[in-house]
Amino acid sequence: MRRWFFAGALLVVVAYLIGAAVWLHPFGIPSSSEMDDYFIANAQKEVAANNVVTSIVFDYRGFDTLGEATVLLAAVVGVALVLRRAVR
Amino acid sequence: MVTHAPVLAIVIPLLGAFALPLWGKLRRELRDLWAIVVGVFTLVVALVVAVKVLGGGEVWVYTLGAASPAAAVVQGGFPIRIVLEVDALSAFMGVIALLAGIVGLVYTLQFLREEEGKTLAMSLYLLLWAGILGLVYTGDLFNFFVFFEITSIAACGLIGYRTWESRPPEAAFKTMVMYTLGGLLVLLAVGILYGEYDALNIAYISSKVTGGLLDRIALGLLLGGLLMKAGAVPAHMWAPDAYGEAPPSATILLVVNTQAAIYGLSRVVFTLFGGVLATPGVGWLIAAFGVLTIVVAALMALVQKDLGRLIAFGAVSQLGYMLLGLGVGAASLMTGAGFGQVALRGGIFHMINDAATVGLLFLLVGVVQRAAGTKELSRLGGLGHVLKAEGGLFLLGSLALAGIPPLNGFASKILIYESSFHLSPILAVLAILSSILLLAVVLRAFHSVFLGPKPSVLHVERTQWGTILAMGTLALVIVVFGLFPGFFVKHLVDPAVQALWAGRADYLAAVLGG
Amino acid sequence: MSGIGSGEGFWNPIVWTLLALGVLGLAYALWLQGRRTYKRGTEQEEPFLSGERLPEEGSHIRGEHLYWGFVAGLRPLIETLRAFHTGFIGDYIGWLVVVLGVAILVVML
Amino acid sequence: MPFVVCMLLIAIGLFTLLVRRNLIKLVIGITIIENGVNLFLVSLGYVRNAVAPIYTYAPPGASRMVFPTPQALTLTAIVIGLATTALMLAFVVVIYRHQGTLDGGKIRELKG
Amino acid sequence: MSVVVRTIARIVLPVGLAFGAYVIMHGHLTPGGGFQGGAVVASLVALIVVTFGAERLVRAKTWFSVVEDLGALAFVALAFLGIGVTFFRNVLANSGGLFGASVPLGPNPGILNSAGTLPLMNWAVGFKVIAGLGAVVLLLALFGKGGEGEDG
Repeated sequence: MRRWFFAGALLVVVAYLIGAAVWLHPFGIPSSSEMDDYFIANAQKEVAANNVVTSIVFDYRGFDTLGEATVLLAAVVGVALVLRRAVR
Repeated sequence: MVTHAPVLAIVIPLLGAFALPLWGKLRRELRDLWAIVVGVFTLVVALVVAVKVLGGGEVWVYTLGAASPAAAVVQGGFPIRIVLEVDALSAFMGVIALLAGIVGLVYTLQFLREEEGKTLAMSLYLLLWAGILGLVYTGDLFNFFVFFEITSIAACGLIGYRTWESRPPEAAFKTMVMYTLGGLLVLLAVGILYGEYDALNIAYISSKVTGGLLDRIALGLLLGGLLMKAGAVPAHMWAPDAYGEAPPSATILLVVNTQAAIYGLSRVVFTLFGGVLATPGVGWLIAAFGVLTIVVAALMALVQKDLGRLIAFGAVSQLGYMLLGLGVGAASLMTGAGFGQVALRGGIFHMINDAATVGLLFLLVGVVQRAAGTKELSRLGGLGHVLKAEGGLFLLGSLALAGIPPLNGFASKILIYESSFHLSPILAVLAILSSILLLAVVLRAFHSVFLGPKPSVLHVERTQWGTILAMGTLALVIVVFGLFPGFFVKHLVDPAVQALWAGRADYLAAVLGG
Repeated sequence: MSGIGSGEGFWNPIVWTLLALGVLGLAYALWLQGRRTYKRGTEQEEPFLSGERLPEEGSHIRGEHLYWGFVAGLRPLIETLRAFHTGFIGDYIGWLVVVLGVAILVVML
Repeated sequence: MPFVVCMLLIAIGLFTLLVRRNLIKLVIGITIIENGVNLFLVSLGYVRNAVAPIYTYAPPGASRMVFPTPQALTLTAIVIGLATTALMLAFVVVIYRHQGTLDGGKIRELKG
Repeated sequence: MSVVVRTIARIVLPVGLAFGAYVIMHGHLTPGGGFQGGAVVASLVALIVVTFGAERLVRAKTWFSVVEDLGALAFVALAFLGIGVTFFRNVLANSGGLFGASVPLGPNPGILNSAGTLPLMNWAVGFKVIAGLGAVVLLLALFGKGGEGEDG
């Protein structure tokens, strides 16, 4: 009974996800591109880096990268905390 | 430095967490001193943000890496960089995070034991604190996801702190699975919105969003992920596990972490999709989940055998009240009915009340566990002979949790009752009945822990001054917020309500200009 | 300063506290009225436990047994809810999917 | 069509989570969902007949470049996924040490 | 592990180290960067664990955690360089000094001394990822072998 409930919900979710995939812009032809056009056109001038992806990762969206480094540090600290010598 | 206050409020605890293990390797006193210094600096910086935003009524925009903090958009009128955007609601959540974070830090400093990995736990604590502050201050969807994951990982590391027992790792694993799934749902929604509008800024997407099929699917995914993190029944089952098994010094921040999810929910419903929600369906959905949460969690709390888990179910029930207030507000947003504002006022005011009340109770659970060596209700009893002040604080917290006047829980609950009665009387009746049930639950906990004959074989430890200080602060908040709700509603809550109810245009204009 | 309006009425804790103190005082006055018939040192002071003798060292109803009747009355509902909290991680995920499905369905309306 | 494949990957991951009981397989299921989402993100930025967004020795004839933002986002998301996986596996190790089983149906000390 | 594996691992280790350093160093010019190069080097830690046993690296664990904290601190410090303007402002780019060379627009061979704080951040993140992933691999490999965990 519970299983059928979950299966039905899963079907609904998957149906909508695939609907979203079909409804999205055709693969390879993005519908809007202003932010990325800006990056491609101006990143080389503003950041002076040839690799646009790196200039986004460390400059335009550097705060995300700080968060990402934080996540990694939190995971390492968490693993060290969980696997530490259990004194007790 | 004042112009950089929003980002400093996030980065200072991060910096503290990065450097804390190094200090711990040198000397433990230096580490504790460092934690205090970091806490004080964060307090000062975030208070600056709160005073300026809540007092001045402006939306504080800080663009990271731009030529000036206010230069959020480039030629063409769209933002490209990550923008921190602090409006009154964010500042209010920042105040809650500050209150809980400072109190929990003072408690942590004395409560945790060295041989149990105190340095690592304190580092994770600061990371969780920074994550919550970032979650409420950010104005960028992907950045929101990143902070969502920071809070998830730091929280789960803290939940699994007591690895020498078998239950905490289990609770931590289950919570981790749920948090990760929720985060992935949020990420998927961010991806869909990015593919549609080629933007990640909340204000910019909000100005573009049309309410088509894709937008609705993204909204549904965001709602699913955030409702899970907000602990809505039936996806709440991780919450009692996590709250019940986590070390009490971290639980107070876990509760605020859950409230940050409710903040995210309100940001999504009122700001991101605030312009296109033509039907009250979303509001009804949140209100229905809220009432379900209230009732189910209160009933489950009635039959718990573990003190931590009992309070944890009480806390989940409190989260339901916030969801109810938010849902009623969202349902009446389109009609513009006045009671929607009252509901939001109640729901938002209840957040800070809940952080104080539930936080106090969890801190007391820690004290009881340390004193008696167990959390099982059947083995506790008679602690009131030894821990008199703690018993009084527990009674105070219990009554506030159940919403007994004149404590703070009542002040916010009455607003929620009255406004939800307008939407549907059933909601209000169920909420009131569950509140009575909660009174029974917490009195049962008080009765079985603190009353009864004096235990003979029990080895009781004294409570340290730091924990007393932390709990006393929360008790003060409970009493003062209960006796003078008008003052705090006017200066803390009402700006946040206005930011949700009518502040969408200001929120967009602060980034996009014009 | 102290009260808050709720759209319908208002709530003022100071006034409420004063009223509560007044009512408590009234109750105390009423209680004083009945004091004359009360005799110290007789069996009137002893708690009455259906005629049972009181244990010497005192007794304590443990937390599990408080509200026993109430819980027993609600047994069908509570047993359903307890069975609902299985503690199985697959069910956690399943209910998350259900919440997600409901959310998407409602949003699509 | 590639978007549909990503969504199917997510569906397979969810299905795995619902029908498998082994904790390691749960972690694998989450990783599958993660990969589906990451693939979805990175495929959002694909542009037909475009080159990688790197100017070092870029082909002189290419006029368009693939969107760089999804690649940056995916990089972040991958590292986050790695961190969560590591932490979950650590918890699995500790749970196994305490309870001696990896069957999710038996690891039910927190119920009711 | 067998002699064959150990011999080949001894050959692969310096090559992998050099490749990782290359990926980190040229992050602002070619595909790659701190995370990718760090992951390359961290996989060498896994190689050592598999080939020579984790016990050899017990003492490296403390160093890994210190290096990780230092890497994270260096990253934040580099972000703080721009606090005169805004946090994360790339003040070194196009400044003419260290890593401050401007690049010609359009396709070009690349100038190593460009992109401001990006190469420095790449190094900070690279060390952080090496130490972080290495620590995770070591902790999981050492668990239950006596030397697990850290005291405090």
